[in-house]
Amino acid sequence: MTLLTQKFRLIEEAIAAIPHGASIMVGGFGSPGTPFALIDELLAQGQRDLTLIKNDANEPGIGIGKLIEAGRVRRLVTSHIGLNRDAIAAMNRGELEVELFPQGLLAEKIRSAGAGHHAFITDIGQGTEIAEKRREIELDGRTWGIEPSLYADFALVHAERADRYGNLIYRGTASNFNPLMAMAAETVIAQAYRVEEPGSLPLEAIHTPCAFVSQVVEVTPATSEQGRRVHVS
Amino acid sequence: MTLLTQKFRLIEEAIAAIPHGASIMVGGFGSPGTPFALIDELLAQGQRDLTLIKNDANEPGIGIGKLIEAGRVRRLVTSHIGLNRDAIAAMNRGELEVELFPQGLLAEKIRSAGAGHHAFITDIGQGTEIAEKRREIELDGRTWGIEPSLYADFALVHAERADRYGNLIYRGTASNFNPLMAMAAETVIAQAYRVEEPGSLPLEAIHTPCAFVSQVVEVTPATSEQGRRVHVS
Amino acid sequence: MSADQQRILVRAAREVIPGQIVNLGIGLPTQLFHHLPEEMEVLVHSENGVLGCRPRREGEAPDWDMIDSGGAYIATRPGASVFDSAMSFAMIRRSRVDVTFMGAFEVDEIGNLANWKIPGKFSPGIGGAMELAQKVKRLVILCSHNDKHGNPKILHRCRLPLTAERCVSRIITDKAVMDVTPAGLTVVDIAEGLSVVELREATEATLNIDERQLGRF
Amino acid sequence: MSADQQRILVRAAREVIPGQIVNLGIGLPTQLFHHLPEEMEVLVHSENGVLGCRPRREGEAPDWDMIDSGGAYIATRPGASVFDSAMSFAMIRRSRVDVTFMGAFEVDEIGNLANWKIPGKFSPGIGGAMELAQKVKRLVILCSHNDKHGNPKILHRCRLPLTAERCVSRIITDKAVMDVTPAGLTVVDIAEGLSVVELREATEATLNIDERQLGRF
Repeated sequence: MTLLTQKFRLIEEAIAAIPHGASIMVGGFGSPGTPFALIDELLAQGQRDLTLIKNDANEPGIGIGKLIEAGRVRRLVTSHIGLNRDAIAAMNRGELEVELFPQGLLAEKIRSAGAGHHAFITDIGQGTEIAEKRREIELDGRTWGIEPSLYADFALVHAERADRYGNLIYRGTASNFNPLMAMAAETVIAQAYRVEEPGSLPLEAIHTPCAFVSQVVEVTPATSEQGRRVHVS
Repeated sequence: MTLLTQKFRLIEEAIAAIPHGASIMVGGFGSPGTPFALIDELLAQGQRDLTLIKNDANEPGIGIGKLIEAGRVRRLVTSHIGLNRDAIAAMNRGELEVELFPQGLLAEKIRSAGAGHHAFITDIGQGTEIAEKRREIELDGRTWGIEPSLYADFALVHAERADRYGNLIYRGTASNFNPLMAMAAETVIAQAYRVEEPGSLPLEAIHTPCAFVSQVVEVTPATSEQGRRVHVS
Repeated sequence: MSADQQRILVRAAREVIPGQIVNLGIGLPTQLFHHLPEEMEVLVHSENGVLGCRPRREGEAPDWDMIDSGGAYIATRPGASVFDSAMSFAMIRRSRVDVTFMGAFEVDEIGNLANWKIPGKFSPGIGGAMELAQKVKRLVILCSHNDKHGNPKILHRCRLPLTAERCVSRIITDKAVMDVTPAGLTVVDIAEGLSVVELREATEATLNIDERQLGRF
Repeated sequence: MSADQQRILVRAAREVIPGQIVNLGIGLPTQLFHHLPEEMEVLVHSENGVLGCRPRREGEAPDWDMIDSGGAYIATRPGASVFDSAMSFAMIRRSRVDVTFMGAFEVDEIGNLANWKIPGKFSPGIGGAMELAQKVKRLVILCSHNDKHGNPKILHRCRLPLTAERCVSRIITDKAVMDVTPAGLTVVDIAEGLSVVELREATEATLNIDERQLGRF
């Protein structure tokens, strides 16, 4: 693990650690919590054959939508790609391998990795197609599904505030998968709107303790343009 | 589940819902986070044959130490009772049944219940006595232990601040098992030093969302006397 | 919005009791948001990680960090909280959501629900529907009684891949309000101006109807 | 505190690198707290739910909500955080603690550790030792070389119930600093004034000793 004193990095340097073929968890549910700057840097650096793990595929031309469009994603583990017609088209053309999980199971598979478990045992999805794809176990007179933990080489997460040790605070619904992925990946790269000195974040308000975070980069707040593209009902 | 509008209660009324023989999770690690007022009310009301689930047994004459001393606890599921010689003596006399788990597994068994899982699969304790007591499973070429979720009828938790819907904020190391137990028990009774109007707690600072909490009672801050009795090295 | 959809929403709003925690699925159920008075003490849960959301008021600036699971910018009401996806689904799996409203492709007599996949045609993912359907205390389906070709959506048995088995409590369509009971589907209310014969014709499922007890909506 | 204990602590403090996350077990390891300079950027983890604790300064009032896992009132340093027990042990099981110091009843040649139970005599519980021992990146044992009856604690094989198998990296006693290697125990440092023969006599385990490389402490 990176020493506390060596986590504050330039974005180029942080992303350069990611090799071709890496598995990468990406925070965010829709736009909130999506680490747009880290994704853009990944796009610029050219890593390919990526496996991405993200709740959704963002939207065409936004976030990981750009990586999918550029043909850089080999496999996407996700819960829903309904807002990204390009991703659906790539999936249907066989250019993008998509593995779908119910959203709460996806979250828990990541959390299970983050907690250091090998798997968890659930009744979610029993009686549906989901159950056909997984190993089952008889326990206490019922049949349950076994859901293995989902690890990744890297996680890209977005926080509102951070300190240079890597403590993170999320805002609003931008939390979503970020704290789970921060625990589950081997190397965790966090972007934050503000990276402050240790001691400036209130103890009880820290959502992700710095022990889980490998590198912190400071980014400019996303323009409203990125937000505005999200569907408004 | 209790309606949001009906959660703010008198302590007598909240505790009166607990029957003899109930299983009760009790928050706290040492003194911080121990719901002293709720425990004292339980002592006063006389419920017996209780199963308690708590990280530790507090100390003689403090917290659940009082319930053990009064012979009201049939069974204690815990991680460590080393600071309570009375509990050790009661265990050795066969008057108190004690089930011990490694602390992190105890936390996760409760969290697993709180997340609605049936069990989780772990390598913690493999190669030790712990593994001899539990069911194992072969997965991915290794032998793992299966740890069933740990539920309870009631949880007694302590928070620093609450609102009358039951949103909770913990302080310092008083968090510990409280948020986990609040998710795992069927009925959750929370004590807080301040019970405020909805809207007064910052959104991102709420540790336990009100959906998990059944009843909230307001209590006077614990005297330093209770704190001072904790061992100081 | 059509008059039929409006009728469904007005009827659905009567299902919510002050003090409850409510989840609104994507599509028509989301619109129910606008039928819950702001002063009513109800917390709307959205599975992306917020409890206590409300629609933005006219002219209220969007907060880019606050959306619901459908991607709409929302605001919050007093008593709200935000949390991560694990916490959000723990709430669902522990049945801490009192009532969920959801759309449907198909519902059947024993309360099976299909609303996530049409093999070969539509499979954008599962989202949170599976957990919500399986674990919520009370699942109310809001959907048109028939599809756009006039085919019944209230079936004897679902033919599409299931979202969850035996999960539906009540179905509210433009034609009827039906409860899933051990004896099958029981009609509670029938739409104004519709006859029992017309309702049965528009439905594949067998309907239990006691005309003396039938409400109108 | 005895001179032997003091010697162990002074030697142990050299194991900590600025920027690390460190866990201190109950008993002697907790005292290491006082050997880490406050200006050193090290975060001490305590498994009851705090990262970044420090001893209270003289005259500093205790905060009743802030203890370490041994029950002592502690304070925090800049960069500290508090969290629940699940998060605290996730950190441990994910090996995010760089080094843990722990006491021992017995340690053996292959790095097995026994420090939680003496059947029939002592079994107050397990606490957090099992997860810490099994999962921490580097486990350093601080203990007396022999028990109060003079019996060796550094054994060929542990006889007491294990805390974890093959978990120990280094052992620091009043007599020696020993590393667990694939070839068994290798002595790194030997106490000032102690001969290799005396060390071997006080030890049940086979010790690999290269006198040319041996340090003193």
